[in-house]
Amino acid sequence: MKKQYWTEYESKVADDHYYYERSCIRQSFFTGSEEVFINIVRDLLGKDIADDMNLHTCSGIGYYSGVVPLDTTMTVVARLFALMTEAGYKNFVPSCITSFGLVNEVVDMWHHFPEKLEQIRGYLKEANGKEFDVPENIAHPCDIIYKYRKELKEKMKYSLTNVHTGKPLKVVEHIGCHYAKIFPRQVKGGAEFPQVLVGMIQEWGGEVVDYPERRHCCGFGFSQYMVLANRGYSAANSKKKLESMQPFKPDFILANCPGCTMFMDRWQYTIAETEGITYGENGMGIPVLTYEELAAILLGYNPWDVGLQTHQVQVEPLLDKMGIKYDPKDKYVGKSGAFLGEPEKPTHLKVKAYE
Amino acid sequence: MNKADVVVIGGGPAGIEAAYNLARDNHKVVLVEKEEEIFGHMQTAYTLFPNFQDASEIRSSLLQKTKHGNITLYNNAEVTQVSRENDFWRVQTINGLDFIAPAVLLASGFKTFDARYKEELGYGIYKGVITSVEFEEMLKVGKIQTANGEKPRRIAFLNCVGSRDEKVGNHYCSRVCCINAVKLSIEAKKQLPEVEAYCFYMDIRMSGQFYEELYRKSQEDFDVNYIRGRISEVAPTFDNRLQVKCEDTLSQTPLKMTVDLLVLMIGIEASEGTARIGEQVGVNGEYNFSKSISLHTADNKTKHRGFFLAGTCKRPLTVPETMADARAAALEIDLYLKSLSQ
Amino acid sequence: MMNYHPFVIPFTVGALFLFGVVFYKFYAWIAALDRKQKFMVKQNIFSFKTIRAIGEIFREALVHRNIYRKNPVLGYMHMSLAFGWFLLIVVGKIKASLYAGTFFEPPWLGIFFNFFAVDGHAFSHSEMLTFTMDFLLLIILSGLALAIIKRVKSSLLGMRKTTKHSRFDRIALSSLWFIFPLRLMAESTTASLHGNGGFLTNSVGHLIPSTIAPYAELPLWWAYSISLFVFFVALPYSRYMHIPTEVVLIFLRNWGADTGEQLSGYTDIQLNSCSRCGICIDACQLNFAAGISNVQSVYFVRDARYKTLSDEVVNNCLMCGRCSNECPVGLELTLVRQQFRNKQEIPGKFYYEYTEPVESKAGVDVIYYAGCMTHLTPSIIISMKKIFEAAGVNYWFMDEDKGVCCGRPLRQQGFIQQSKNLVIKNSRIINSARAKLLVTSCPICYKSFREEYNLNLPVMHHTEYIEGLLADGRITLNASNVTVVYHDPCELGRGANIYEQPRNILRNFSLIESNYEKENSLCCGGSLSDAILDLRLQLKIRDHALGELTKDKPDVLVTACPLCKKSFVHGNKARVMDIAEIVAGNLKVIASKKRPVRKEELQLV
Amino acid sequence: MKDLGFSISQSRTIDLDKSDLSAYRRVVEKVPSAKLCLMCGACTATCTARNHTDFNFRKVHLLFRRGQFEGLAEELDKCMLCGKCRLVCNRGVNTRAIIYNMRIILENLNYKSIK
Repeated sequence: MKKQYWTEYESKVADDHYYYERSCIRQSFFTGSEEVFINIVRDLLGKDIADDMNLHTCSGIGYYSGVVPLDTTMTVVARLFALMTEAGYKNFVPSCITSFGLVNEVVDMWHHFPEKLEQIRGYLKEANGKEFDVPENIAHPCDIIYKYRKELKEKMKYSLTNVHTGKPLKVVEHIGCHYAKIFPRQVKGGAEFPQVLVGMIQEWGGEVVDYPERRHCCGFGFSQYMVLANRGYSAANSKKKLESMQPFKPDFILANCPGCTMFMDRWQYTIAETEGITYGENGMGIPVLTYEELAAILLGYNPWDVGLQTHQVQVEPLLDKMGIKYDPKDKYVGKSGAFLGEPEKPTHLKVKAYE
Repeated sequence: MNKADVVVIGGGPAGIEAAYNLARDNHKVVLVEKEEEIFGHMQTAYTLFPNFQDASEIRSSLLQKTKHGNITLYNNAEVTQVSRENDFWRVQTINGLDFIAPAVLLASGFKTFDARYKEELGYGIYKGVITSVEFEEMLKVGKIQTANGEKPRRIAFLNCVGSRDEKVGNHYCSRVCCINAVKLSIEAKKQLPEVEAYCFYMDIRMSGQFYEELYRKSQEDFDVNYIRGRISEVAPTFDNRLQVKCEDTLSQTPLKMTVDLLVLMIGIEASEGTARIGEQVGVNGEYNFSKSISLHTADNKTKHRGFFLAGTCKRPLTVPETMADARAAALEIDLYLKSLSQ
Repeated sequence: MMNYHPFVIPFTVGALFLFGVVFYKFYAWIAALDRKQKFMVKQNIFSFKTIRAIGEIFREALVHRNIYRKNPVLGYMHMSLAFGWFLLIVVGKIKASLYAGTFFEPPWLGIFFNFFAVDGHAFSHSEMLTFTMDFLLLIILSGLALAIIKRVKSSLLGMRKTTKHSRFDRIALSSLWFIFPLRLMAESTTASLHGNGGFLTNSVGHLIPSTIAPYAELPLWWAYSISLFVFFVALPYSRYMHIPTEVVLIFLRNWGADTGEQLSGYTDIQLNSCSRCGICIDACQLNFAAGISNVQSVYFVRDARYKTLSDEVVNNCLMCGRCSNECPVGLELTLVRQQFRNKQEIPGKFYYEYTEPVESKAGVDVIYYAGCMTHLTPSIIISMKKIFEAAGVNYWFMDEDKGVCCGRPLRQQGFIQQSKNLVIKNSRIINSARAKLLVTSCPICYKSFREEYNLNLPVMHHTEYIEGLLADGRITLNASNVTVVYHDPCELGRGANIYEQPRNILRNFSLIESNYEKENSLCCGGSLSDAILDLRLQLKIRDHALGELTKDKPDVLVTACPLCKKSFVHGNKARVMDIAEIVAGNLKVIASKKRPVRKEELQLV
Repeated sequence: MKDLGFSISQSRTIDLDKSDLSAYRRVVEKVPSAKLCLMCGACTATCTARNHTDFNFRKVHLLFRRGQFEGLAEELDKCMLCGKCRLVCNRGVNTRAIIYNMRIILENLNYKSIK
């Protein structure tokens, strides 16, 4: 049997008492994701997870775009830790992959340069009188889901199976670069064979697609996207990935990073609008899901409560394949029960099959 | 007409090594050498790659071997005619010697390529352009200098001069020049630590044992630079140095550079003796190198009974390969002579 | 009707067809002459040149003096057929006119005279004329016999290769072979019946059994007439079109028509004047040294005429000019081939805008332009520098650092527009220096400077220049016992007629002659003009040439072109030197410090 | 197509699956020695046009071989066909003929035909 080197790398996830740091991108664009995650952890797994109203940005995007200086970044991160300390938690769980990468990087720098930690403690104290402890454990929410994937499976109503053919669904998994590529030894499978999403997909009945550009960046690239002149380069990266996976006919893409989910989803619209190219079946694109959304719909949540209607690439064909029931009329109905209006139709990317 | 058991043609490493091994097996050996001195090209060598063994040690070892009681050495005895007489071979020389023996071993070796054919490289035109043989002689006397007697600041070595060149009719690789350039550049740096050494190559072929390590050592310990590109033009500068031009193919950009010495790593060709005797006997193969009957299984035998080959008369070989081949030839001849006496 | 029989119809129809087609073609070609050619015609039509042309037509188109000089047997063959037939027609016409008593007798009367004039001895000089006719027929038949032998086995006539035929050629040739034997048989049969023949026809007539003769006579005359018909109809479409066309060509050439850069009516006339004798195949080194025998000028001309030219035939040519030199019709084959290589211009495209003109140096007497190739033979450059210094010349080395190509290599591949752009660039540099002389070491550049450039100073190849320096005593040479053979580079010799100058220089050495001197010199194989030939074949051409040139084992093979030098030096046969090198090596000025070159020092391993 | 203020960058990867390799095959048919090139760069180093431009025959030849034609026609226009490169080629490659043929193929230059 082949030796599986990735098993040597292991992520350390605390068993309980998580301090959840929400993600800017995830809560803005994939609105149901974080809500269902807290729900799953609290109600289904029975864990203690803090959802703090006072949270703020980690400044990671600014830092990785090269516009926020290191000391500032560290002080902002220190304030997040101070909030955690004040709330009485020791296990930091950042929802965003960039936050995850950043806090790991900051903590690692403090480990190597303790004088820097002291300096930052001074800055924070000076700024708002707060004090903080460095977290004992930093884990990404996907690690938690991975850890309890078997328990969750027992509660699931659906599986990753095409109900029409009985065959497993083909899933492209995409790991955020800042999740595995900065500190590969701290995540399951390292940078080359990250197992976290693979474990979920395989456990829940799907089949992972191994395509040539599997480890390629989604295209976000921070300043590549932020600067308009460079944006073509950003989109070109997503295009490269999509072109590479297209021949494998994946049923959907699963990502753990909110940025990746966002770009692989939204750039499909951009590519279609500027070049007229669409991917997936019938010109409808390849749906992109976050792991929370996936877990939720498999557990039987109403897809519209999970927020799948906010995706650019429409998910109905995927739901049909999985045999998940949904009411099309509810798609654009708000919590209050009022109709919110339908979004504009793209020029090339189709929103309904066979229309 | 003198009788012998074996006539060995050529007093270089192959000839001497084979003669000695035959002599030890109690065969009467006549060793003929066309020059005043024996050793062939070993005569001019300074050190040997890849272990920098002093060539003079090899020379004294070879000299000792020629002193064996069963060997008669004739100097200044260039072979003019090799012919078959019944079951014997007759070998005549320019100085009137005439031998007859049941076996002849051709160990007439190689010559180096005449760099004047590549006029654009300026050999024979600009004094700073020299051959690897001339550079080796400089190393030997410990005087690396330009024509004006100055210490060179920069030396360039150009591989594949007269090898792998269709224009001069040599399609083959001479095999020893790449590693020799590495050796020469290291020796140059040993004698002149300040000098900058550059090797220009088309491919670097480090096939022998310890060659790759030596190549690495030249980069790691001696700062020798390697540029992948063939120098195609040499021109003088105002201060009598040389400007060489090539394309740095890896950066895809033309490159020019001023050097004090350009050392042409000249290739190996069949020597005149090899070509002439091969023609007379009918064992000439491609490029005038002599041809054995089977490269894999009988590389010392020819299509003529009693006519054997050893060393670089067959193809470019390194010194250890040549010596091993000579011992193999001696064994073949020994078996042959024994089969005759039975 | 008197002097008429239906069998004359095929002949008459054929002849009318022939004249119609030929004159139509002539008209079309002359109309398609370019402006310059038309001007030359108008200028010279009423001049002595016309008379000279008539003389040449007699010499070349009828007597074939040029072919005779090159190959007497072949010459006789052509002469007997062309001149013999011509006289047969002329004498036949005289005879018929005398017989009919009028100059306006029917045209077929002369052709089929013996059939109609059964009382053929009843007019003045008839004996002599009949004898002449038989004699001419005999001459033609002997030529025909040679032609048949040539076709069957060309080597018997001293030719290595003979041309392959097209279909029309074969039809015309077969009918041509039949015409005269049939005429002989027809006349002989009539002679056996009526005794109106001469020494030949009567004698042959006696051999024909009298029982057969009456039945054979008419069929033979019919066959004779039909064979004429076939020949006449096939002629305009076969190689025999060269017979009428050559006449037009000779007139135009004498009037000063120029082949020019672009295709014109004159090109058509040249293409149609080729008799496909195949002499060019024998002259071509691609044939006898490299074994390629499908691209020679004769095939090029044939394919061009029938519009079946392939890329290979146009481009696989050394452009050495040996075939033009040998062509008995005097076709400018290399120039015509060049016309076909020329590419269509791309309107509005400017080439080589990038070349920043080199700053020209003012106040010098001589500009030295080595040429691109010469930079790969640095000993030529060093030698020229020595010679300039020895002669105390104030010179500027124009392309020492940043040369621009002369443009000829582009021109030879047909990139005319591109080539002209380079000419403009270089002209600007050269002319602005206001020097007195331009010297170059490369015959290609030399030819280009002479023919394509409009310069304000004379141009010399270094052979001419060195000869001048020696003649003026500005440099002197030591006497030397070194034996040398001189190789004429194509572009310098046949291309620019520089033959004597190098030989004058080499008088200072022991100059020996090869079998390939001057116009007959060989190409070294390194020609830039052939973009198809691969290295192996190129080396075959070189080895053959080198073998010929070094047959007498000279110490040095001297040439005057960097390309030739580069080709030959790798051939490993002899020491190869440029003429500048051997001169620089033997300069007397330097001799005070250094002794002359000795034989031993020249021996290259 | 919508203008979003930027266009998607083209990939700079040589994708041999999508490259047109037939043009080079046509060159090789005419100049079989093209196959012998071992990319030593001697031609580029000696190039006459090199003194005036960044023309790099070896690179152009290699890109053409890989079916990457973008910008090559303009590059080839820098060559003066002087043939110096052919003289220094160790492998006996008819470099000049390669340029000539590439130029004809890329620019679609045709011969004049007789009327």
